[in-house]
Amino acid sequence: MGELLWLIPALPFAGALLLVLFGKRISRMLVSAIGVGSVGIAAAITLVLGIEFLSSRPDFIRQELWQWFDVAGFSPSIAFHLDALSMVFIFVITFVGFLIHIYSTEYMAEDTDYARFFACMNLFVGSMLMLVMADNLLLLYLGWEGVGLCSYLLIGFWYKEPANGYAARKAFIITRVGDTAMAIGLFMLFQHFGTLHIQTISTEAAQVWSVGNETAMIIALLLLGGAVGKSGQLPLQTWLPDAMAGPTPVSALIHAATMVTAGVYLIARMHVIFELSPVAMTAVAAIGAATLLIAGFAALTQHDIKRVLAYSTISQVGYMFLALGVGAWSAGVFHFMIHGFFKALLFLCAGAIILALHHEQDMRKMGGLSKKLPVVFYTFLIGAASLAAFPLVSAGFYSKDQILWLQLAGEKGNIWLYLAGLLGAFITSIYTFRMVFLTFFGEEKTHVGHKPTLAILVPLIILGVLSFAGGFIELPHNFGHVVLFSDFLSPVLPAVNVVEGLSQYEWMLQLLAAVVSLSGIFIAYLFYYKKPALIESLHRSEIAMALHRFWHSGWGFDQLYDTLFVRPYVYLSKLNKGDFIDSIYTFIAHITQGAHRLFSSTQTGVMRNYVAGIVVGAIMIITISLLL
Amino acid sequence: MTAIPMETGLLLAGILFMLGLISVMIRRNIIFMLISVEIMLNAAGLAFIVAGSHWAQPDGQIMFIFILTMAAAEVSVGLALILQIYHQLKTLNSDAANFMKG
Amino acid sequence: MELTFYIAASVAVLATIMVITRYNMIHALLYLVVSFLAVAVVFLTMGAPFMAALEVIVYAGAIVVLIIFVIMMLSLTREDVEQEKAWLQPKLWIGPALLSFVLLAELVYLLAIADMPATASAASYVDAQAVGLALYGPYVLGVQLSGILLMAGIVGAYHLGRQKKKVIHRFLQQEEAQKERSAAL
Amino acid sequence: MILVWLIAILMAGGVLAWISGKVNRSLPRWIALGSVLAVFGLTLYLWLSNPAPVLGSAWLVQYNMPWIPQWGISFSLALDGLSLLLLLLTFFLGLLSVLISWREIQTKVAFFHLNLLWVLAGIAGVFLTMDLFLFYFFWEVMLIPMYFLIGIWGHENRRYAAAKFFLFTQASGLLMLLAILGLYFIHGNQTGLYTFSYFELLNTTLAPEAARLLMFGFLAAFLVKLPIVPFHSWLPDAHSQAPTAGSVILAGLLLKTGAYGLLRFVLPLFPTATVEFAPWAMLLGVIGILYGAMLAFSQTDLKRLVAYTSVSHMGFVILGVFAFNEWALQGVVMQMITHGLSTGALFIIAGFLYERLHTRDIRQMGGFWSTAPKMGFICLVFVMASLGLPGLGNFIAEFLTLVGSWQANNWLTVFATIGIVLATIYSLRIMQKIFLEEHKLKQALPDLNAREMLIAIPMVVLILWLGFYPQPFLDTAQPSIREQLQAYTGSAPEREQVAEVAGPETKTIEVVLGEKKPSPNIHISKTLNQ
Repeated sequence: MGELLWLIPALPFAGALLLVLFGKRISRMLVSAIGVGSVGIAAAITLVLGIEFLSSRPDFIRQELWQWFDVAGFSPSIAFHLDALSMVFIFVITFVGFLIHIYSTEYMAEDTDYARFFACMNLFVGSMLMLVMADNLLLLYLGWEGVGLCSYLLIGFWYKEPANGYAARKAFIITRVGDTAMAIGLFMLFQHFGTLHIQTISTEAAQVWSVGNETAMIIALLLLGGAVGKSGQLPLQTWLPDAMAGPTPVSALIHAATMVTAGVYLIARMHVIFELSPVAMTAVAAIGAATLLIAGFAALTQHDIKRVLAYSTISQVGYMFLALGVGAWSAGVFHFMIHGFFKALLFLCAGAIILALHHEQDMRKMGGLSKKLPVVFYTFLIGAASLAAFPLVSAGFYSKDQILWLQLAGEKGNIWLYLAGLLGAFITSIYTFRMVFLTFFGEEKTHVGHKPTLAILVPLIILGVLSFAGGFIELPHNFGHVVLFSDFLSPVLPAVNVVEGLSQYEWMLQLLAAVVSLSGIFIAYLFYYKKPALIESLHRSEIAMALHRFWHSGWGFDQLYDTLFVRPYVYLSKLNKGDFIDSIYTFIAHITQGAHRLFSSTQTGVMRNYVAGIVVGAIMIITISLLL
Repeated sequence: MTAIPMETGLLLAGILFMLGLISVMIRRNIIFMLISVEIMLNAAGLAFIVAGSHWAQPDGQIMFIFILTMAAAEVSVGLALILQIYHQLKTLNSDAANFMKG
Repeated sequence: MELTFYIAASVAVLATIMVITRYNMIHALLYLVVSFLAVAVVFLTMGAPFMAALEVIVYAGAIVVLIIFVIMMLSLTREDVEQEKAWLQPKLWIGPALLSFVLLAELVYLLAIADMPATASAASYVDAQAVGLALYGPYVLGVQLSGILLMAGIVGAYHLGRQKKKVIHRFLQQEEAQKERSAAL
Repeated sequence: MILVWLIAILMAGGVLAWISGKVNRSLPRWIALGSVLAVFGLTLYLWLSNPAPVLGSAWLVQYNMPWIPQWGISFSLALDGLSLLLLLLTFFLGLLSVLISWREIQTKVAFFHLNLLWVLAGIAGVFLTMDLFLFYFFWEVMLIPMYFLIGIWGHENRRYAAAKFFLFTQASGLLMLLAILGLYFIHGNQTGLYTFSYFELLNTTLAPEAARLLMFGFLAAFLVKLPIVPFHSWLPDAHSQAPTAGSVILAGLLLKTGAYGLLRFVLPLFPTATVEFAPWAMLLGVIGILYGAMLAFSQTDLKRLVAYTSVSHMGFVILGVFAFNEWALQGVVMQMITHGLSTGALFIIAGFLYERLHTRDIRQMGGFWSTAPKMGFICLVFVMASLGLPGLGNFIAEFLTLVGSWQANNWLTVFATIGIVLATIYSLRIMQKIFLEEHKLKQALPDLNAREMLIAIPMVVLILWLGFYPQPFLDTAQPSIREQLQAYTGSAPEREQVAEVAGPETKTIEVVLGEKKPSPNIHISKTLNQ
């Protein structure tokens, strides 16, 4: 068992390589076969491995391919480490990835750069798998940067539009800022442990450092910096909405299901370090809470359906951070998985709609699509219900409920975090159903062109089922008490310590969450379906419009960073284009030239002057010698 | 044979030299400049003769012979140069030959 | 003898003044001959008869004749005399004269302050024999060098004096070609 | 003897190529190709055959012959792992330089190849020689042909660039000559043995003041060559004006001679003075990283842009050299190799573009991906390499350097790491301006042809190899790096009072290093949390 492990990332890489080398020369069929097939086989292997893993339940499987390098004891390997945590991630990556690949064969069918698209997608899947399977942090960093690269390439996939290129660079650079922090964290880890091997660090850290250690805190915060960048959390969240410039399957795969949750993976993976530092834990939770609120409000005001989903992703990842921040590791990972399903589903549905409406993304120009695109409508509804945590029948309800519950019940949680989460849930259901009502109800505003066929519909249906049923593997203990998921993760991630004596109030909180969710849906119904006049009246209010503009621009973060960093940097570097240090040397050269001109002007070419010069010189010398 | 004071002889050499020098400085005609240089050379030779006669040694006269040789060589080369300059520039104006001015 | 010296000296000075003030080159050269002859007389009074002879032969003879030949080759006209007059403006004299007089004054001062011994002997006559012995004795190297110098002078004069076609340095060739091209256009 | 052959073949090949230009126009190219291939083969053979170390040290091959014995000058060559790697790089890039000039150079072909081969010979000599006089000699040998390469076959402003290059390097080289002579006489006075031999001079004991002055003499030459801000200003001009082969050699090799000099001479000769100077040197390195990156961002001339990225990348070199530990030095060696490849490749791409468009102005480019995807892909690889993407060689280099420098100085390392973000900014700008956006030109840009692919593919393969399995290179360099570090093993850890960020407890972890290869020279006992 485990010999096949290396194939999981290797297959997508091989697919990418093949497509890069031969993509231009082979038929589209073959391109799809390679692109989809490589991920499909990887998914199949994952399934096989998963079944074996579940049946034998080892702590982990390690496979070393070769030693990367070895310098004075710094010897990371190209080695894979499979445990329950990476299993969950691999599962989501390969399966959701596979479905999205299938979907892409139809979505991208008209595109001229078909092969390039699949090459990048395969490369992404490979890198992402590398990230979650890495047994040391350096290899993780490789995957980490690799997905960044793919994200860059895919956001800027339609490269002819400068705005897309801008969004792509923005994404890369902003995540790179976080990566820098993470890299420094790695330097510190290496300095203290002499290795970057994750298991070694995890075991040694707990022995070396006690809780509250300052070094551990700094390392944890630096790693958090990396996670924040990659996961689009405050304060590095601004790249994610712009990243929607890429094709929709990309948004579904990279910017919803997998890459943006890399931060979650990192924190969960390094949970030992985080647990050593309450400050860092609080920071994680606080960032999560702040982000989920800010992104939620921003999502309320977006018109572009993909931007709504992007902000929603930021917000949902915020929930995951919230969970991680209170030590509810498995709850965070659970929400990651469920979110992967329903958010991919929502994006894919959005993609189907966009494709049907001739690349129209503005929700104000949509409407009444429930009749025209029934399958899309129902699957979208499932996804939306899950996102809005519709009580009992949606997977999102269970995952989010668990997080909210642990905010109060977990010993690191507190009431403010809970309230933030609750408010976030309320906003979530408003903007989710605002989307539903605007898109699918009301009158039809744009003609429906392309009707989705099987390649689009099948992934939608599968994801719909998963978004609906995925929640039932982990049910609260007051009904069902299914703990398959957290059990599965328990060898890797410690369970959260629950404060005693609160569990009898759990149903009240669940009820509260249900009410909040339903009332959000009701408000959306009221404002966007039943009485649009209410919106009109809001539009007339100055304050509401100002708030709308503020939220619409994502709380002004873009402008802030623009004035704080981008403009000064660009200004300074443009100012210094000619390199002022060079002018120092030019100045020296000018002095020399000036002296040259001065002295050479004495060479008049008139012989009499030279004679006169000789005479004057003779007089001077004689006079001086006489005077001396 | 009454000796002439050396100062007088040297003064004469000095005056002749000065006259040649003035001429070199004011003339533009390159042949005149050559003539002036000859005057100066002659004056220098005179100074040697005066000094040699003062000490009753042959060395002064030998120096004069060397100066003479040098003057002869100088005049021949100088005149050849003048001819060249005249052919190239069609003038004897020394100021016209100022291609190497800075 | 003293009187001879003073007369010859004044003739030399006057003739030289005439040389440097002439506009006509031939006139100047004639005065120059006079000046050289006067200096030859001075040499005689100084007890150097052989040098006097050389002065007459080489300076007054060979050199001046050479210059005259060149002047003849250049076939100078009245215009050149006019040109010389135009070049030789009176105000030009001031600076050089001033400089030269300063130099002369310094010479006089030096001569005045130097305490020179009286003439070594009355018989300050040095004959050609003594000169010849010294020349081919201690100064033989100088004679050789003079020979080389004369040789160089001859070769140089021959080389320079030849009428050649215009030769342009290779650095200037391109420039020249460009000039021609632009002229052609 | 094989070492002499390396230099002799190149020099003779150069002369032969020059002469053969009279016979046939393309003969010089073939002769140059043949001689570079020959030396590359020889070096490769040396690497693969792995000769046994001589003298029981890091040295693999040695050659010694008296040259001017009266003054203690000998023709002394020696090869260790560091030189071997750099020679490999030299001849590999030399090979590419011959190939890229195949079309580009059409005037004075024979003389071009003479200069090209002599530059390579000079560089090889610099990497091999163990006699300081000879070192200076080769230092000049590589300078003068380079001057011609820039001055004759360069672009529009070539005279200026060539003169600037020459003046900077020559002036700083003369300072080094002074320092060499100073060392020579001090050593002679002390021991009575007047010699330029590197091995003898290593044993010179120097007064601190003298050591400092001599070190600055050496540093002058190497820092200008490297180059380090504020001595970098010759580089953008020289790089942007040189022909492609010249840029490749400049960026790929000539800069490396500076780094090599630091490693080979400055570190072992002046151990105490360098330790004193280290924080300043590292500061200069960091300034270079940030300043170079910032300037690179604003350039519109593609070659100039790449030149400034070199300034930025070379900052890592000096940062690593003055961190005095094996990680950093290995990182530096890797950086030398990978930077040679990646920047060389970027210059080559700039050359390809220039051949097609006759401009280096990136404002006139754009959208070439649609017509030249192969070129775009290769450019993408090297752009990613220059921003330090893991999986490509530059990442290993930068990461090791930073890991090493972190041990020496935390805050400077933090700023150096920020340099990586800036590298991202300028690197992506290259990609964006040239290959993305709308196609601006009327005519389609022809994609790479077979010859150009032949140049590009090996570089891609190499940079990937270096990224995923750099161990052979690291192993080759290791003994000589330990050799250079010998003087520091005692003093370095005390200096590393790095724990500004550490907590209150004191606990010591003995990190056991390299079980397979015990490393006596590097023992690291880090005191945590002081």
